[in-house]
Amino acid sequence: MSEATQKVDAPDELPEELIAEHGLSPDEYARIRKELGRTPTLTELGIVSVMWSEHCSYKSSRIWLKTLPTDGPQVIQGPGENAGVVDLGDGDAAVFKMESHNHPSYIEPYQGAATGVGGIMRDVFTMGARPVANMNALRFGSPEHSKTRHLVSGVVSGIGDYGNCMGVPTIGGETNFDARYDGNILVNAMCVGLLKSDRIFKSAARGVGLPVVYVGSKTGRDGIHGATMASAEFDDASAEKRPTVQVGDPFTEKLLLEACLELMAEDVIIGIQDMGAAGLTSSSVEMADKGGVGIELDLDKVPCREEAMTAYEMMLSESQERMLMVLKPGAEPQAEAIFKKWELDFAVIGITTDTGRFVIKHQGAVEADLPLSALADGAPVYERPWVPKEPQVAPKEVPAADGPLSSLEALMGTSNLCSKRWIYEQYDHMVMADTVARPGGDAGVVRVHGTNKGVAVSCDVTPRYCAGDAFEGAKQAVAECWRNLTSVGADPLAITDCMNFGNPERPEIMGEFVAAVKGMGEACTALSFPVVSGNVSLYNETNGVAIPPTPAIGGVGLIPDVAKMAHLALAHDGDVLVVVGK
Amino acid sequence: MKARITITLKPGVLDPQGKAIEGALHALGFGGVDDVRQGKYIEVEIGESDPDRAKAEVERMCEELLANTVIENYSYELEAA
Amino acid sequence: MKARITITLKPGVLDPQGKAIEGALHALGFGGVDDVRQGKYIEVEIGESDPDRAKAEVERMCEELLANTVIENYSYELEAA
Amino acid sequence: MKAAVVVFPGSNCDRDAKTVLTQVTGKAPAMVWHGDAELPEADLIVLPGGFSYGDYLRSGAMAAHSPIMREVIARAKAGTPVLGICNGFQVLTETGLLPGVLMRNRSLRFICKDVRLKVERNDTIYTRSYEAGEIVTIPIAHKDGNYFADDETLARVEGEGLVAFRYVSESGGLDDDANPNGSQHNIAGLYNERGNVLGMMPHPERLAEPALGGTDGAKIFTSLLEALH
Ligand SMILES: Nc1ncnc2c1ncn2[C@@H]1O[C@H](COP(=O)(O)OP(=O)(O)O)[C@@H](O)[C@H]1O
Repeated sequence: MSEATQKVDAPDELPEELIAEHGLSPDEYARIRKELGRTPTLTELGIVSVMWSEHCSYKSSRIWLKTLPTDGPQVIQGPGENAGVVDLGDGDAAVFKMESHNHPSYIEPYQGAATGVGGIMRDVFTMGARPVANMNALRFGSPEHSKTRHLVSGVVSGIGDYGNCMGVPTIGGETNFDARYDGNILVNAMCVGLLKSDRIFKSAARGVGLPVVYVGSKTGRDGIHGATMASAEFDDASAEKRPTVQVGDPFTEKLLLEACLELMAEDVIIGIQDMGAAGLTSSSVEMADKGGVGIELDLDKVPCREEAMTAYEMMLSESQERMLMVLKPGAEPQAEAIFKKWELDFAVIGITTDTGRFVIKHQGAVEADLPLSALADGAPVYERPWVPKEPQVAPKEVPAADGPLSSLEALMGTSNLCSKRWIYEQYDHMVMADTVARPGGDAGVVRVHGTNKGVAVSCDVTPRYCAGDAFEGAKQAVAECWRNLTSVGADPLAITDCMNFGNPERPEIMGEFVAAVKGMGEACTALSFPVVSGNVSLYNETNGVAIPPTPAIGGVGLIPDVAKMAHLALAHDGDVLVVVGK
Repeated sequence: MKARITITLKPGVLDPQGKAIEGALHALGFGGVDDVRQGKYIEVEIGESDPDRAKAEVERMCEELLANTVIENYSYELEAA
Repeated sequence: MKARITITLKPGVLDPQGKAIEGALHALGFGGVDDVRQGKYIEVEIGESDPDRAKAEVERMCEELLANTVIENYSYELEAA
Repeated sequence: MKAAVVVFPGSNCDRDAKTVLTQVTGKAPAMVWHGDAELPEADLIVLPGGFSYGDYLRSGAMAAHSPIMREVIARAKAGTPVLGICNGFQVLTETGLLPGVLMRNRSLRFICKDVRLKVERNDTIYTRSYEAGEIVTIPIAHKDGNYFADDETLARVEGEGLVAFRYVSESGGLDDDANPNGSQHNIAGLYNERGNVLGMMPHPERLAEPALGGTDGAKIFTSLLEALH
């Protein structure tokens, strides 16, 4: 233990059920005890449990994600920050990422999807970018399932209401239906932002004695345990976990966006990080860890919406529309003026230290004093056992089609291929007045404001293929995304991904994951189409039924001159149709 | 019978609308105003005159459609036509 | 005091939400349901303990902001804290 | 022509309005923050689209009470042209500068798509670049655009020729199918009696450039430029 440790009033022992409820295995708990040399406090247990959850630590996936190609001359920022950044030339850059909000959207489709969109947009504007395009990749259960209708309409209106209110166009996405998603829908939201490549903001809190500042909405008891919930398999008792639903407030997020961009135009921010899953805990740990400093928070200063919130609750709250920043000393009044103008909360809640420890004080007591090294980089990493799965692509008995026309008709009537106009008409896809290719085509395209350059975006994966062969299916998803971008005339630049799978503790699921990562990696390497950001969502399983492996790919490309963009519509009578490829 | 149903957010659930209304009331000079919460009010004429059956029907409507019981509570009054 | 304010559409004013709810209730098998109207319910804590002044204040809030008196009526109850 | 665009918390088409005004007039408009009590001299005031105050309570209700609106109302009454687009139209009805209200769309859903509009008159400052009765394409993007007024108001609005635009089919018919949101008399836009205030749900600023798919929206701004120099 370092000298800097403070006096903590820790209990003698914590009940086993409590530890299990926090999703920590006995081994993991033993590690914490060893690390601390004592029993953790409840607040510490909460902090560790969220930091070591699958959602935050990527403990099952990390070793495999490392194998993905992430470099290229176009890459300004690869995985590791809030979002990836690619070069668009002339000092312009695109920032993008995709993220899942699967479990919350199943429990409360409207709010779950809305807060998913809010979260991914925060990831993008935390980097200093103005969000300019949203996409969403949705998987629902079979259209006949009793819940599907309710889920579709809730998810779509949640995505729409949040993005529409933010004034960011939703320019495309994809939607599939399959009975294997009956109990686990997937809501993957992607956001693309634009910034100048010399004005990128990162999360590292470099420097000691710097003010740690909280801005945005007040903290309530929303979503406590959301991060652990997102990493736990569902069963019929999960309805009990309902009060953890977070409610989105896109209006406040719009103010937060404008206030952050206004402050970012000044030269006062050292590090900035949005509070997403595991809110104050993960944001402050990440900032301190990346900056190589310690951090001390005084929770008495945290703006709270509810009375008598405990340290545990404040550290684990997932209230939305909040940000944490580390400022240059003395810049507080300037920053405060901007946030007050936008009618947002602003509070200095802590300071960076040289102790390497994460210290939480509340009402005169030290509620947590943990070594930062144990929380972030020291989180467990598992090489979970996996077994390869035989490709299941041998065609079963397929009844003979009675002619191409009727087959075409039948295909067009399927829920996966039918028009998605009902969905994308609920999304404002024209706000910002730069949408040059609207939904309905292969890729959506927005102009870089004030230029002729276009950013093309596409989301793709065909879960059916991945269920047959995860390796080939993931390869195909990358290739399809690449084709969709090129088909509007864009040069594909890079991808983000959202890896949605079942329970990784089952070797055959882990096998699917491994195969998909390998397939993605192979395709990305072959196409010089690196991965610059991404997200993993595991445990998409209900009562032992897993979703088909669903590695959703979100790609971004550059169109040097939108006047030369290619369109889907046939333009003139007498145009010649050509098939290329084999 | 007529049912008058009030649907409110559960305590602790964030109420962005209430918050914004509170801000607007302050700006309009209603300084002492606090704790504004917005809910829904729904009136339904039900073709049921037996109070017990009416109650059961209204509750079923609230549970199945009118209230989002994940985040909302409901209450109601019945009034004979 | 706490004010519980109910805002309803004036009779004769089209109510798209009420109509949609009615349709959905019918679809769910609540066949006897009729005349569904949706309004708003707002709770406000006001820093005023004198009932007359509280009444005046709530009415002013409703007239100025909470209700659009072109299409909406309001009613309220006051409750001592 | 010197324009001013009012920015409310939650406005999100303010930049779009600025872009098109700059393109058409050659001059960037003044962007005025809602909290300011002062409004600069302007030949045209634009209330842009968006979700002022999140559209909470009622769309436009809270913005209608912001300090800057007192000044906007005074200018409108003195004859300054005021153009309210989408949320701006909702704000105008909430202030009473335009009659009626914009209720939830009858589908209860947000709708974003191109619609066909009939330009009812071309003798106003906003429409002189159009032909009278011209059918144009302009997008809508709203959840609360369902125009409602009582019978008496409707009769007056129609009698005085205050309807600016109606939703129509490609052939100009007032079919119900062409009415995207349930508006009475397919009303998409409305003038005040004096003709200096126009509120419209469709977004002319979004279809004012060939690259965006059309230029029908630009004519509102070129009309204003011609009328106001
Ligand atoms: N959830 C969604 N959100 C927005 N747009 C969508 C969504 N789902 C589908 N779309 C749009 O509908 C069109 C058709 O989608 P899809 O059938 O997946 O096409 P494709 O197979 O050609 O990629 C695309 O332009 C796509 O962007």
